[in-house]
Amino acid sequence: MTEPSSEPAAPEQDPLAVETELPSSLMTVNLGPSHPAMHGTVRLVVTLDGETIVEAVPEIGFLHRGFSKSSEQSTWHQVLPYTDRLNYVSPVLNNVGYIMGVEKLASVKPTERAEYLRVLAGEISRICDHLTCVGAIGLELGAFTVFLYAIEARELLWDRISELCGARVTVSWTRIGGVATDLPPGWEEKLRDCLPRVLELTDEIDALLTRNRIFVDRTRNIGVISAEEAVDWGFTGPCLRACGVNYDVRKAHPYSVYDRMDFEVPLGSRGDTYDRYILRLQEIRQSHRIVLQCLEQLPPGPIIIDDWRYALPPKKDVFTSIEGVMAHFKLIMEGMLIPKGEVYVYTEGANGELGFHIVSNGKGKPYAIQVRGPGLPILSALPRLIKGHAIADLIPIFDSINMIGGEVEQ
Amino acid sequence: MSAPAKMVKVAIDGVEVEADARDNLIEAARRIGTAIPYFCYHPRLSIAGQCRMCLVETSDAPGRLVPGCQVRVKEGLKVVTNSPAVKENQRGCMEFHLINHPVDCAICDQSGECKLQDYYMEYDHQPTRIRTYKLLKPKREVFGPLVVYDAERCIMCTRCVRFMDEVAREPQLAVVERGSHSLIATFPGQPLASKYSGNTVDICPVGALLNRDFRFQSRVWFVDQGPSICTGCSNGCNVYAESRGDRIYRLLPRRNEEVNQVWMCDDGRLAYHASDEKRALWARIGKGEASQSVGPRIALERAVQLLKPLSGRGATGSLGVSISAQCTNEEAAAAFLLGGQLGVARYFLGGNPPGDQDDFLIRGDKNPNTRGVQLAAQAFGVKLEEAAGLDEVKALIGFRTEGLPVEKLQRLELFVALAQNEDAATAESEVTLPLQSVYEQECSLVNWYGRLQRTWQAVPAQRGDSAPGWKWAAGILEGLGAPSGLKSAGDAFDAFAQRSVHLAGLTFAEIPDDGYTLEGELPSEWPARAPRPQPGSPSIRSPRPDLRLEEETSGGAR
Amino acid sequence: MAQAFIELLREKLPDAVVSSHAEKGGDDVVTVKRERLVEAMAFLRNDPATDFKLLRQIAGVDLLTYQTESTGGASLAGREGPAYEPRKKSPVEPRFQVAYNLYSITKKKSLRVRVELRSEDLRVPTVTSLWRTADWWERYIFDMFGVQFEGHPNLQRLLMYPEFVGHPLRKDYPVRKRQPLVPELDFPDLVRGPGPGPGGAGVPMSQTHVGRQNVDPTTYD
Amino acid sequence: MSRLPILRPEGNVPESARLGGEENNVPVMLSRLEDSIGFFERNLSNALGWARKNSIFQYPFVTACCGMEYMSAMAGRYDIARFGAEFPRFTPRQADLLMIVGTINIKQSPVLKRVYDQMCEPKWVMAFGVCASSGGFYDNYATLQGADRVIPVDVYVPGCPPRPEQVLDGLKILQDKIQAQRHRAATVERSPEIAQRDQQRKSFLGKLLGK
Repeated sequence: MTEPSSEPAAPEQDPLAVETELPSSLMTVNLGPSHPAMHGTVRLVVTLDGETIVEAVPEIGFLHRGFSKSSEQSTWHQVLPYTDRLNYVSPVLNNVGYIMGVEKLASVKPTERAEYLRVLAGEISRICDHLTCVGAIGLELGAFTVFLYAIEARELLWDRISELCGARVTVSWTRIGGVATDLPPGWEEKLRDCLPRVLELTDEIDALLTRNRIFVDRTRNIGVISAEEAVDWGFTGPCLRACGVNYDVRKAHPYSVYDRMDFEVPLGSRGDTYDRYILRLQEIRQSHRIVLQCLEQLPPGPIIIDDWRYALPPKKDVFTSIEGVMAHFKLIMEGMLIPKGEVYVYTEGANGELGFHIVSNGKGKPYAIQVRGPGLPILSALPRLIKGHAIADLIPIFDSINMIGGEVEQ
Repeated sequence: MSAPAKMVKVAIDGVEVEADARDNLIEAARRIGTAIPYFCYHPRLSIAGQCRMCLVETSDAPGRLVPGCQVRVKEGLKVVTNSPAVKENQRGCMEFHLINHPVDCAICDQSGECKLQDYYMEYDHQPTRIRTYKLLKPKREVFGPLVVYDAERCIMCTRCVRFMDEVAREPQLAVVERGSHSLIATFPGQPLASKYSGNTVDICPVGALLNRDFRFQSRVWFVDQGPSICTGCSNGCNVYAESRGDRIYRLLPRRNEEVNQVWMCDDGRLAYHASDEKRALWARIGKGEASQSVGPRIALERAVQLLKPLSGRGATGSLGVSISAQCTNEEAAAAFLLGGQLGVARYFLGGNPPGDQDDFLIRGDKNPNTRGVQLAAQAFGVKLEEAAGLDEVKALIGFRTEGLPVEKLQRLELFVALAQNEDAATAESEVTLPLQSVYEQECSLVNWYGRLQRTWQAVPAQRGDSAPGWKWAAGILEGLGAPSGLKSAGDAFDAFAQRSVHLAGLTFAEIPDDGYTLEGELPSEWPARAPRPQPGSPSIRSPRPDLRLEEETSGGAR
Repeated sequence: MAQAFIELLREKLPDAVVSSHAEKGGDDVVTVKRERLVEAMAFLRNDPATDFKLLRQIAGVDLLTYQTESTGGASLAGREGPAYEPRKKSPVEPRFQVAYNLYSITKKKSLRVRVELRSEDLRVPTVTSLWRTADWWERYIFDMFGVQFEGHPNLQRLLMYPEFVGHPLRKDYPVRKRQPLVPELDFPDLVRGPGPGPGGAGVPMSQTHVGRQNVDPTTYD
Repeated sequence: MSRLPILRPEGNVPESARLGGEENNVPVMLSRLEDSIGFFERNLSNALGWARKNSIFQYPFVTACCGMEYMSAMAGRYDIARFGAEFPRFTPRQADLLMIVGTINIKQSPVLKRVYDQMCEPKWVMAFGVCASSGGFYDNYATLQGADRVIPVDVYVPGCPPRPEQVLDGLKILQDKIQAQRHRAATVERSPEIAQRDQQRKSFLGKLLGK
């Protein structure tokens, strides 16, 4: 990963600080759940010694909307919209993660084209997610331009996503054994047209922030966590790799067609806010590479398996034959009868390892389903990350771990 | 059933099963949870072997498939239910069954509980290979008052024909025509008028026979099933009430070998209408034009205010309590408690007028709990009178208003009604407190031969101000300054059971799900075909078991 | 697969392992005794041969209705019932399972450690001393299932509010049983169904789009 | 189909909502005097409405997925600033419009209520997305079935999440609503003193106009 040339020194004692010990008492400040300086809906009870954070107690649950309980009331496919809204910045990745679990239970292998399409859309989503995170860091450190650039790049990709999946954000696009829709005509060219623009915008963000003195000072050596500690806290994804631990599910356990993709896993060294930021920029570029490779390798063929126990029959059969209407009817009203079993399936979400713990009792609805949102362990370490820093540093740290309420609070 | 079962060992898919020698292969496989699919087989009907869906391989006939419904188990038999040949037969059977099946799922009431759908998904799940037109047959043939027939959907399993022959013993259905043109029909001029015709709809595995009462009312997956007891007559058939919101959509028989097996009568199927229509919904005071809904609290206060001055006068016979035989045990117990507090000396038994009776499930007494109310009266030591005695009282509390003579009510100075339905009697009441139906509350009932059965809250939704009768009575008692301590149906039942010799030592929670028969109540005469509790069965409970135990231990040698 | 690690665990703590099996799709599951959980987990985490340094998730499963639940299909077949035995099934015991999904970054292996709990005794020793991340996951399981983690430094609800009564992910908690914190306006609504009034809580899914119960029919024209 | 009665405890209804319906109740025939009074008042009201609708300060109460589309609506391409909703104020005391962006669950509802109560009149509320409007498909133990069970809502924007165009449309609808409502210096339920003062002014104006 690139190192900025202006290497800031480690924080040292200010020699001019003559009187560091002022008689003072600790102050407790309540940040959130709706606070001007916070995004998301976390409540932080911060104990301050002057400007320095002595202790912070996060309280979450302000976006808990019963993902597990609602999913248990829904058929296997009806769970998909709920997964969209876990990490709502990169819904396709959630869709893929969940549906892989169901396919694992049902021993179904999706078609090859569907696998490529999943990787393709998933990586686009990852780019969107990282762009949003980077934009938000910029925004909340005062760089509104960065935010506008990031959102513009995201808009370009969301246009492609909505052409492909039918929705900008909540796509519910995967299906058991495949995906819902194929590439629309001319989509590839459109994507090839807009990708350079996205990269260009990413480069501009890079140019605006990476060597920006203010930005570097605000992020370098802020919120440092060591590799061992990060693992202990359950970090995964960019936050873990920023500490130098090489764990990326796409490389460690290549699922889908990631084993055919040529990409690198960027690694940080310090585990601070700056590394987490720069790692995301790097990952945008790597994801861009994967997207291009997917486009090149995309094989022809069906986008969904032809097994009426799991995949909906074509509409023509539904309208004209009793077999089709029965299959359609049972799949919609009762759901796919997924064999009994219990799986933990894990994929690389945008913020880290996205896990689904799914239990099936052989019926049309999941018996139990719980999600490992990558953000939850990371957020639980927030007190550890911000301890000892100034309260103003809370914001970049909080942004850099990219807490997404949907996946953390389910 | 009475003779001890002879057990044999068979191997089904390599798993050893100990099965009753009278079992066929389907039942033997069911013991270990292996499903052999079938359409035409029914455990309570004769074997037809029509559908060919249950063909399996056995060691007795290598290389051939034998029908699992027809072949009995025998010692050492090896059965294979998942070989390629069996699977291929099942797939082929499904394909044949679906050749002429119309594309009806979207408008068919059966869809959602249709065996064709279930089995298609499990055993076939292939596209159609038929490229020709489907055979057209009569649709919407009205067979009788409750049943409508669609010949296109029929797979000719003949369950309905066999049921009418063997169980209902009114052979009103037959198979006519041949081959793919065959269909079920009634005889000319003879509709399917049996009182048990609704059961053919239940046992029909597909959507060919449909209940006209339920037809197009609701999709089956939108209704919630709750266990309950039919209130149509004193037989107390076990039912499932299927409801959505506060409305019941249909009643279906629930299995109870000693009451109704798995059947019920058509009148019972329609019995829920009484709890759906013309309900007394809101607690109100005043009668006629002056009546107004005031909510439960004020209505209760009013009732207390009216009854308090009378509490001393009960003994003189001017205040009476009327208890309908539609009341649950708990309501009856609460009524007697209330009467006792008010010093009431005269109690009247009301209820629906008697009706038809047969030798199977239909009883002439059209009230679900006559025996229960009588037992409660016995327990509380009071005498129940006929409604004729109403002339002599000046004030009356009515626990359910069925069968109360209106002209006598009009004479009364005060009438307080606890009523489920609006009728002529509630029009005369000064205070009307709405009651929940049996389907909406936890309660217990005693049927005509003394079987104590409990219900659950099968329809959970709250309807108006309605509440169980014991709750209203407890409210009045509290207002009178004599708190009864009735907090739940269980409390009310216990108040009854403690006083009754038949129920002594029993609590509400201990009533088994399929009920007890109180032995002392068993009548000597019995209808010819009606299911009967087996002597010595654990579901028979004798009065005062502790006493009986003593007798047996001391005089066991005799 | 991670069978080798289970064997290691068996060798090291032979009396801690209750059973082990491989799920479909390659998940290895080992069920350990509750009393020996911390010991077994410490071995799995700290021994260089196993090295499960990452605790991914703690999941809970409530098996209350695992066998008896019906989704509506084949209900007809159920009604007929087998000829010889009553249909009612006894509740499942042990009712609760707590599953620890572990991962070894160095060995690239996953393992699920499971503890089974009977409904009358929902206590599990905490593993917060081994993994810091267990803190919130255990709070989550406590919140959702009511499992008591003994020795947890701060066992409070994670997602629900302290006023909440019950544990929502238990199968016997009604899906729509809401416990409002602010008095809600309960107005008749054709689309959304009833508010939190009587009968509004715990109404089945089928009712949500009907919405006419508890509403005086005369309020509509 | 006739209107559904939406029952609200009177104390909970903002001035804007109470006033909104009055427009329809103005009698068609006006006497000259009343007409003249209405003229000033109406023009003043229109001017105030114009000013208010074009300078909506929003408070984005962002909780969930809809926040992503809120970002889009705010950023360069859709640019909600074009319609006068220039910049989000992250404190309720400076905001006119409370945008409830995302699911409100029961734990959050006291917070939402307090934020609403902290806003100064005149204030408007937009339910952004289905969850805020009706709870959406989160019909379970955790979720409030629409923000309007706790606070009154002026505009509902459907969509899960709504596209930015829909948000802009919702904003335009709100602007129309603001424009159409009657703005006054005092509340409708006037205190007796104010009512008396108004009466005096009326008679004074009557004298002035020679009557």
